[in-house]
Amino acid sequence: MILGLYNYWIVVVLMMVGFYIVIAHGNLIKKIVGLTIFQTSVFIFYISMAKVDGGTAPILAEGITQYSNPLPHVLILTAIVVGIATTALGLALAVRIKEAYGSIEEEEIQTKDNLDC
Amino acid sequence: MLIAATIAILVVMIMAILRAITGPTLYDRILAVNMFGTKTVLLISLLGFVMGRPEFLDIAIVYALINFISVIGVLHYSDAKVFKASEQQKK
Amino acid sequence: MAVAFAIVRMKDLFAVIMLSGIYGLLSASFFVAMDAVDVAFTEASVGAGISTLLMLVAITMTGRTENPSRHKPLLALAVVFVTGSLLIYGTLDMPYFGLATDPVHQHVAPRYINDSMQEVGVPNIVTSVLASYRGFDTFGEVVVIFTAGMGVLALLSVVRKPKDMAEIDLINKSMHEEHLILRIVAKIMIPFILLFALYVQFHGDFGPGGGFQAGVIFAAAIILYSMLFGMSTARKVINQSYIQLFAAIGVLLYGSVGVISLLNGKNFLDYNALSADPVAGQHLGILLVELGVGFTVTSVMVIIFFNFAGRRNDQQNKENNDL
Amino acid sequence: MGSLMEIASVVFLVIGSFLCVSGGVGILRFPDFYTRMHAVGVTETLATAMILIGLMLQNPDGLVLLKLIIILLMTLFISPTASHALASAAVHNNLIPELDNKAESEKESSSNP
Amino acid sequence: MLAHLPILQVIVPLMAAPLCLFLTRSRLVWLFALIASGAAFLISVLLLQQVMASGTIIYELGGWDAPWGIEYRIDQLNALLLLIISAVSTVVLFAAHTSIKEEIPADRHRLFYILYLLSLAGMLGIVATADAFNVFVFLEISSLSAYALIALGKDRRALWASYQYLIMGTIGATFILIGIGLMYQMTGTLNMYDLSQRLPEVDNSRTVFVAFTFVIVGVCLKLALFPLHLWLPNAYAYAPSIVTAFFAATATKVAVYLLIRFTFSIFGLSFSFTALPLQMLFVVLGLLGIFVASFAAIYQTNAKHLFAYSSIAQIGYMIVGFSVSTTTGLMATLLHLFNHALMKSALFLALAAVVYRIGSVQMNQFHGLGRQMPLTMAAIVIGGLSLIGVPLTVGFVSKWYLVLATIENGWWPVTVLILLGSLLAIVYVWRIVEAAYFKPAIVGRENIKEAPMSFLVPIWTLVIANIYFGIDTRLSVQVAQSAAQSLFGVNP
Repeated sequence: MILGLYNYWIVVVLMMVGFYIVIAHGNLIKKIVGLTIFQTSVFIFYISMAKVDGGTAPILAEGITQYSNPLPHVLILTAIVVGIATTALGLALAVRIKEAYGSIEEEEIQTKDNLDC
Repeated sequence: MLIAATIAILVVMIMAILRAITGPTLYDRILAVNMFGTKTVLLISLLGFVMGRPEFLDIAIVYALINFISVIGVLHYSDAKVFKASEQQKK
Repeated sequence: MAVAFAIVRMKDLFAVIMLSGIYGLLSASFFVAMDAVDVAFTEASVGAGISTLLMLVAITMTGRTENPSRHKPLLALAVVFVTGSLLIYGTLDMPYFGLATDPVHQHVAPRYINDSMQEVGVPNIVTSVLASYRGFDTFGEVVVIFTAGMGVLALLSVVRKPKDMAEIDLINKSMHEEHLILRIVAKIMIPFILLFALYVQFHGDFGPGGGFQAGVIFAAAIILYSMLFGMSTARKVINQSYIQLFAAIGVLLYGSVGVISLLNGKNFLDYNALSADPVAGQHLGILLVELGVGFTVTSVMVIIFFNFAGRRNDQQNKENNDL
Repeated sequence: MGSLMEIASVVFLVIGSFLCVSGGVGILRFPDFYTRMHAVGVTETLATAMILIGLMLQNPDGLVLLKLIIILLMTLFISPTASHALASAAVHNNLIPELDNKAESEKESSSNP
Repeated sequence: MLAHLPILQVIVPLMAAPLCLFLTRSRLVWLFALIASGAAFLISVLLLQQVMASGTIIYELGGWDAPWGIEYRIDQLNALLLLIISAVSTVVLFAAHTSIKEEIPADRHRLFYILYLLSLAGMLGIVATADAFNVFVFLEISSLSAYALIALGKDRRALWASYQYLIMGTIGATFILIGIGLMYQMTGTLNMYDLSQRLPEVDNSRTVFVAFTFVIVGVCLKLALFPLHLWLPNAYAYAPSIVTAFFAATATKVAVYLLIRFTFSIFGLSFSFTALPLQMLFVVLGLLGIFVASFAAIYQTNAKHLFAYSSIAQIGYMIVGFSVSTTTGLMATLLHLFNHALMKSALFLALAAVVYRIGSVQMNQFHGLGRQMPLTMAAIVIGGLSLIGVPLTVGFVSKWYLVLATIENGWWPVTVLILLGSLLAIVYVWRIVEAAYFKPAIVGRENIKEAPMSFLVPIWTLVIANIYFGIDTRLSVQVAQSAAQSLFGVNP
């Protein structure tokens, strides 16, 4: 009976991998990759929530009575857009940081900042 | 039969991932990604048939296109100096 | 999953990005398996296409390798562990995966599935929910993407001098001489891609697709062109300030559909106000709105890419001048 | 007629899957980039074509058939182009085939003693 | 048109932003943005009047009824927040044209206004909506534009601060998204009102508990509550001064609003304060925040840093008031929201004027400014007094109610600690006063002039508002009280 939830557990593990990359790694680009993974796993979570056994994609067609839930799909479409927007902005910042500091490692930037103060 | 083909493709996809992870050079990885992309196209079209809604082939087309564009993009930007330098260092 | 773990371990950013591309493709296939075709569509073009490309451009500017971190990531591990186990704990009371009796499928969703054909008249339920029932969310989404475009512009745009342009041209020429075959194939492909984008744009009512996906594909075609034929050629075809205006026009188109319904005495974004017949009004509304989305997404993606690539050219120029 | 089509479709699918798997083995087992590329490039195009043709035979009507043909044409265009671009980029950036290396080093070792 | 006010509130700045791209001259864009923001302010005044007169306004977007479509639901709390945000935005924007001339390169001016308007629209959208997912979308609009705005700062540290904010903010937003997803999974609805109806049925499940935790943690990240505040000081300190003035007065307020909305309206009081030891936790964190941030503020050498830390401390006060969870406590929080917006925008605008004149906000550069820029420095002093909570300023009113609330609840130790916290405020405000008035002017800088009118007018508008609402408390107290009562009334 616990097996009914296995899907969510995989998602949780994925999320945590992404989250770990974000908080533990010092490289700015890698942090953003981690962020993408974190967000994508949240998307997977929403989508698996929408699945109905025996249902098909929510596009009306003749002879089909069981559809999956369309609402999470809509939400995730919006969320994907938000995700790419964040990624683009984050990368732009990383590029600027590289230009300004000559590095994209968190620790090096931190030490350089301390020198400034 | 469709399902058997799907499984075969899934196996190949796993192989491609392995190559992408281990691949010693940059180009191995690009190759693996490219292969993975084409296999995804196939997988999606097969899945469409397995689930009985073959009109989803649109997605497969998009995949094929995106795959092409991203391989070109990758190649274009892998020409950059940064890469060449680090690739040389490896040898 | 293996991919995700590999990403954690890798120090080589290039490999990481390749893997994240694969991760995007994988999750997209998963979405197809989960019936979310529209989402798969978007995730494929965004996760595997655009964002991988952007990351690549970014690492060509920032360098490729990651430094090994010195401090022990114990705290991070602990935080992750606590959050993870909290989530697992939360899943214990969840309704099981895939049952049709879950509360998710009970309250709001049935109306979309059962009545949207009469109320909106579009077979693709995702489109009708996206553009009509929750049209305001989508408006927000367009604005988000517009914001991102403006943000990237604010961060990365460089003022170009004509002299630089010539130099860029030179670099581009030397870079692309050997790409003859690619260019020819691309010349064949690009019109087809554009055509397909239009198909996706207008077919969104019936199959998977819609403004956002079409916009991304359209932008991808332009990006392909600019990669193969050089930035400056692409710039000649597509004027930078016009494309910014285009992004604004997309948002305004969406908004003005709403404002028109306001003027007609209905609520904001009530498409029934657009025509005497409600279903026809909905159709027209969705068409216009999707067009607005398509405009904005295309132009913002192009803006983002051009600014990244332009910045990169600029850097290279500077290096060349230094040498 | 219908059964003939089905059999043909199955045959195509089997061949396609087999080629796919062999390509997969190739990419894993071959020693260096160029040989791997060879394995993938050759099998991939054919395998894709086979599977797509197999699918076409499954459902030979209207729009679906058209889309399958489009996909097929696109793969036929794209994958050799991509392979070509990849290989030429690799050569351009001085990636030396391992087999050559080996042959040379063997030569050297055989001529040395 | 009156019926459409709720949507116009958000749409006016939202549509004005892309329109700015069509204008070419920086001055025109500024005027246009000012008009848009002013219109939003007018609308919010009208809305507040309507709400106070006739109760909650419901507006259905797209004409679809509530759980299917998205609706706007304006009650006293929203109306108050809308008023604060649009008012501060308008006043701050007034000074923007002069201030950014010095701080932002000319080719970015237009983008600055666009992003500013987007950020404003995003915040208004968060506050006005009654749909949980719509909150997320608008949250992202406002935060994406915030990241870009902060990165426009002159110092290269602005980039780094903005990046950190981006990472923290996105984690926060994703947490909120997870929480919303879990709530949706248990109830099948996204509408806030609907959620509040349906959550009690399932509120003993572990999933709802986890959903609640995630939403709260996510909001607290945005809120910069004490242990999660690390992004805030740098982001405020290195952003362009105008941006700081705007965000210090509004961004965290929106997060406080979300916290109140989620705990009181959606999850319901009884659940929120029994599921977790939330009350205890928040009191402790709030008090810790007050003390740690106040001590940190005392040791800063940069005036913007100083006030940024003081913002964190002020958030601590709001959280304490919130966690008392009585009508008076909530009222104190709301009043403090309002008052803090007034004083912080005045303070940071004054700092913007200082930056405009001397190009720095290091404390050792302040020497002698008391005589050279008397009006600006007087504004800082009054704002500082308000921070401390001296009678006749707004700071006193909200502290008074806060103390009242804790005494009502019998939390004597908390009362004492709050008063001690105010003493710390005296110390850090004094440091500025000392630097500005009791040190001789720096050699070679004797001819610094008073800030131009475009600064003085908005600064003194805010300062006078500070004093006015400190003396005549009827209006603000009445609104806060009815908002607090309505929150308790809906969910007894």
